[in-house]
Amino acid sequence: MEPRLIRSKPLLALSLLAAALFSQGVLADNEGLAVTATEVTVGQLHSATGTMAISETGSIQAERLAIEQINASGGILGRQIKVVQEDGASDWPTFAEKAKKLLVNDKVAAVFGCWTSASRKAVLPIFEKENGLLYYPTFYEGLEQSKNVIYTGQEATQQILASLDWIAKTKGAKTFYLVGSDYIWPRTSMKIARKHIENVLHGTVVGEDYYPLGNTQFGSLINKVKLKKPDVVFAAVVGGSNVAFYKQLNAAGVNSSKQTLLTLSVTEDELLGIGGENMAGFYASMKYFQSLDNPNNKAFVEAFKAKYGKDAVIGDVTQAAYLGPWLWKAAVEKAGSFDVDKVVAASPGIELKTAPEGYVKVHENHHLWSKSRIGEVLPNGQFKVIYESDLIEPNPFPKGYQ
Amino acid sequence: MTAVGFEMKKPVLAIEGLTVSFDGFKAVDNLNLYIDRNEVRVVIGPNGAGKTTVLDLICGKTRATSGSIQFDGQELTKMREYNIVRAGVGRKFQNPSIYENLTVFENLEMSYPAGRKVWGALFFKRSAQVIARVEEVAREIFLGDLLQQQADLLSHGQKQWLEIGMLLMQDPELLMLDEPVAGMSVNERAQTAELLNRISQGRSVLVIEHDMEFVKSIAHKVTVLHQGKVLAEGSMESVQSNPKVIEVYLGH
Amino acid sequence: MKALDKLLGGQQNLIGIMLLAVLILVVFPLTLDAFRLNMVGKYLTYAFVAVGLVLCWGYGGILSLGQGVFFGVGGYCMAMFLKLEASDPQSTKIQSTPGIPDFMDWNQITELPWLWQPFHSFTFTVFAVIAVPVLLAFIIGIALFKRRVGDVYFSIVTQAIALILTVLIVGQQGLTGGVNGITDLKTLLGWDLRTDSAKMILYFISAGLLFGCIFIGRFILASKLGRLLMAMRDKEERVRFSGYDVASFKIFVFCVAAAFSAIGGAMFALQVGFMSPSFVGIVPSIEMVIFAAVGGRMSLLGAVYGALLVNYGKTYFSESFPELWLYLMGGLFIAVVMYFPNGLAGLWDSHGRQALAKLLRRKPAPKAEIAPVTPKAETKILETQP
Amino acid sequence: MEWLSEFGAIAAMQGFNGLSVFCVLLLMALGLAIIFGQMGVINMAHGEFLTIGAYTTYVCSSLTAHFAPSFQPYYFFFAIALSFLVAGAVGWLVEWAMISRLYKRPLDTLLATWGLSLVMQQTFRSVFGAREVSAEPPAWLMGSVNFTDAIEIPRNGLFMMGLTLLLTATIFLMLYRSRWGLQVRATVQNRLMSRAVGINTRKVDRMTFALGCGVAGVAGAAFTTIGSTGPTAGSQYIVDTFLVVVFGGAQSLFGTIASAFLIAQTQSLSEFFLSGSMAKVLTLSSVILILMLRPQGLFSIKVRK
Repeated sequence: MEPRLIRSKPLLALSLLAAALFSQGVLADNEGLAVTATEVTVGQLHSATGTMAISETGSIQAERLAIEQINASGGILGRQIKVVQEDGASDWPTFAEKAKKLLVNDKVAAVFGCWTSASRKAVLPIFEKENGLLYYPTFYEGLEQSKNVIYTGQEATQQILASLDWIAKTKGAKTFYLVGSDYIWPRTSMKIARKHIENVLHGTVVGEDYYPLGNTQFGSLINKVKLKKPDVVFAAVVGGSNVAFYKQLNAAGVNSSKQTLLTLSVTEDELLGIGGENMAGFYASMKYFQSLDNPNNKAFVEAFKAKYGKDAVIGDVTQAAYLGPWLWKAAVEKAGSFDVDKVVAASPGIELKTAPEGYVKVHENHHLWSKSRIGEVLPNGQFKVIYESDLIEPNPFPKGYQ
Repeated sequence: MTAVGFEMKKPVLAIEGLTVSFDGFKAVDNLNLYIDRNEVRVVIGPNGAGKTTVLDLICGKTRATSGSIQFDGQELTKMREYNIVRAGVGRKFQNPSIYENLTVFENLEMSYPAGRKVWGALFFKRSAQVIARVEEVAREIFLGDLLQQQADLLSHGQKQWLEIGMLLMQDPELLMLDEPVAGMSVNERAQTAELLNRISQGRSVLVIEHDMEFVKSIAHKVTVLHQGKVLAEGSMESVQSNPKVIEVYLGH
Repeated sequence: MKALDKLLGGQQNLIGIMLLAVLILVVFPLTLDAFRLNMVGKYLTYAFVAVGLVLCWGYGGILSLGQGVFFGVGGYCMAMFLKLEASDPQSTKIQSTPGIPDFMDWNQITELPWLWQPFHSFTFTVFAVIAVPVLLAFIIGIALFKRRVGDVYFSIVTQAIALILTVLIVGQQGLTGGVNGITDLKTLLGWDLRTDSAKMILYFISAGLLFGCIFIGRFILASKLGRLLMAMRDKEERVRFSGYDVASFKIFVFCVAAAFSAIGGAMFALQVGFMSPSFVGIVPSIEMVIFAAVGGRMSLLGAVYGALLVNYGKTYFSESFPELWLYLMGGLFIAVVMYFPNGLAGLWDSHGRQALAKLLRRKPAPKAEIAPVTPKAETKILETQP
Repeated sequence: MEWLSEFGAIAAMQGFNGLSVFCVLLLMALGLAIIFGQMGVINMAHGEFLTIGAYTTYVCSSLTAHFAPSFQPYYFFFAIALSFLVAGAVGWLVEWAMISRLYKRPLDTLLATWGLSLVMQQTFRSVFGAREVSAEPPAWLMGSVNFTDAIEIPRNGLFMMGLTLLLTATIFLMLYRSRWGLQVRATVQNRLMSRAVGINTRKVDRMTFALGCGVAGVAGAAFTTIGSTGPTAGSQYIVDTFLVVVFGGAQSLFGTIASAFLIAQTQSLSEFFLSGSMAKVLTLSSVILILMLRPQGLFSIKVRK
């Protein structure tokens, strides 16, 4: 690897002085990272402000919790973890700027962060250029694989295929209406879903619609759904639109007694804003639900509530974010070093048997082996888990679905 | 209906059948008006008679509902404002409308009829010719000594003159003045009357004014407007003795 | 002689511009590390927009709330070229269709769309960076100014245009990269943009272009056209009835502002390495107005300081006080607008200059570049509302 | 044949959808029509006043659920009234502290109120958290009314319609039939003259602004039944709201109503045939196009200027 501070051009010699002035007195070890004998610095990069703060708050909290727990149990390689938190402010260039700051100025050993695909795409070249390490928690569209990123959420096929199979089998669904917010994740997800519905399930897609992010009027869409009478509405609406969508569906009398609906984008976090009563009986496909019944999860939920209050809710991404620091710890310990290249090399094959979702394993392609689950929305804002798949191999570049 | 016909040589300005209505209210109603070269015409009338609206219509600020305005053989009702100005119509507003942040010199220079298009203005040069012309006009409007004065420091009367001067820079064939002596001292009025008589040489002047003494001192002919129509027209004396005019002015 | 003096805005402003040049060309490169310098470089790209806004808003009275549109279009033109260069068949061989940008491949596009074809040429790209936004501004200008859409209406319509363009870019993701934008730009004509030396050179190019724009702005303001702009802002009717086609001057200055913004956008894409619809929308567009307002809407140099300061503040406060920075930003905007309508430049003129003069034991400076924004100047907006 | 009747039912429901979008737009725009239309103040924080109403409703809902569950079916009326008062009070304060000093600089008000909207958003975030919250609407508002087997009309849509009608009528009466309305209109036309004839223009301004904000608060309360409540929820409405008012012709209340209706129907109809994104682009573009043809809006009063 190139050392991080390249000073080859004579023009830059002058800047050395400045760099010395600005360096933060960090005693960098020979790996070029902010690691001292007692401390290792990591970065946390989420939106604490702006429109995405709604979604990213849970991730911030979960990562903090995991880091505290690791520190309480003795840290990593004898060092306590120190966190530098940066606010991406829901603004992609800010993400890029802060990512660079974390890697270049703070010399963090790993970054836990990003939520939207857009923010990840904005920071990705920086992580690759500066050879950083990012743990990315959100379920996303796939079509990406980077040496410098570990994806702790599900890629699209993991989330979609099993759930479609399940709904086709248990509900005998043949016709589908696809609806999403207008950006890459819903569009890619729907593309995969359509291929699967048409080629594997031999069903038909009777409608496909995308609405701008932040759209709040779904009356026309609801009427279209009523007209087409699909067996299943397959939804990936996000953000504030999500709330409007389900409230208006319910108000228009489209509820679970009349219509089967399967969503990819509603976790416990979103339900808080939507209100469980507005979508009771609908289904969501996730790898994790707060109500999951296993000892790991019970301990996790308890610890989370102890720290953030008894009303705190935990969604899929929150749990995936919680995995990040633990996966990193396991890889660092396996590698015996904080060096990014060594940690990356050690990552594939890392297992986490203590994961709240049960069990995960890092794949060669930096995604996780995980199970897919279907939860039914309960009026109290929780999910009842009614189906659980086998462990699914991550496949970010699915053949036949592109 | 008062239709007044003239069989003189072709008038500079010929308004025929001019009508404009605002939401059904006819501010100017089937108006006919003809102005000759070298003539100073004063339009009088009670408030709301439509005097200012007539000026607005001529200079294109307001669009006519019907009728025609012929100026030197050009139909003004369809032309854009700046083309009307370039055709030779200059108009002074009721309240002095000058650029207060600029000096007298710059105010006059702004109206110099060159550099009127974007690129022209960008590369406009203050040539000796421009300076000479500005100084000439400044002397004419009694501001020859105040060229470097910031315009907002001028007295009200001087501002009125400055605006007239800005029009003179364009050397218009038809000069329209809306209440040019409002707010002026007696002395200034006399000077303005003299100014108007001087500059009406070689052009036509259309004035709206309330001050009858001033009107007497400049008008060649007077038109009385009432409710958007011509009530009377002729010499000051004939108009003043017209019973219809007296009734309108003195009221019921 | 006089013309040159005027161009530089007199001795006082010559000093001002020298100071700024020293700050940007000497002080920053010497004291900041590569990362911080790159950030300043990014702020400078916003300064282009702010300088344009001084011309069209401060002097012309045209408040455009859609400058992000031009910044974005300029940036997208540049990003398209860079993306094509980054998407050569070799480095995209894992795609189903190698040789096209990755996001197109994800959207099942198998052939480069015609809109992208000309962006293989660098010459065309440089031309398009300026020409496309200017053409857009020209069309918007013709449509709105010729029809005399009023000041406030103009602001709101430009805002709606910003919204439309954002929705379009996000919706046409096969063509534009959608909400993610065009990312992962690597090289310019084979020159790796991601190295520190490249960033340093780009920084100086940005600074040079920015000073170019300031000089163009100075030239415009010093010409008769500059005086006409102010005259139009304060007495539009008088100008119109002095034989000027008011709309054409507004269109001109709007186009100039658009061109400046577009250069900023292109430099942004080069320095930051991506372009996304988040620069096109309403929020960034208003923020750009704020840069100009904080710096001083009547001062070309002030706009640069405004852009630097507000962005630095944003970075600093969001790093140090993530909870508080929106309060601080909001408070700053309110304070500037309410109490310092001439921004930093106004403060400098009313206080700083004298203090400096005293310090140097010289007579206070004569006349400022800044003509004060008289509240009177804007009352007419209220009055001419129907 | 069956297909035909179904088509009729959908057409009816789609027509109703257009009407409910109309109500939403009109509710959003009414407050602004007063503030921008009558006073010429460009309030970019208008969306945040909506949000105040939404959060007030949320607080009412939580308190009801906590302390007086039996009151649940009726709390909504109380919440609407309280939203009006809270948003109005904040508006009153804002006018006093800020707007009143900027009447002569309308474009500056735009910038200052945008700063205000940032401050308000962060306040919401600090007080209520970054997450979205949900006010539980009373049960009688949920579900739909079945007119025939095929035609289902959402109840909250009907409620919204009633509220819009009531609010519009009240504002209309206040503006055009009351002494206060006369004072407002007089102040708008000639501030100096109004002052001279003994109108306390400061008070009129303050009351007008507060009223506009209060109406926004009511709209915000109503929107909790159809949309999200979060710190930035209000900002999603701002452009649409301004376009409605501008498109209608700023000073005409009737214009605002007509433009809300036209925009809503265009949006609703095009959404049915196009994708949501393209429908939005189409609607906004046609509004701008028509604004070019009629720069003063649909219903401007032609006067000598």
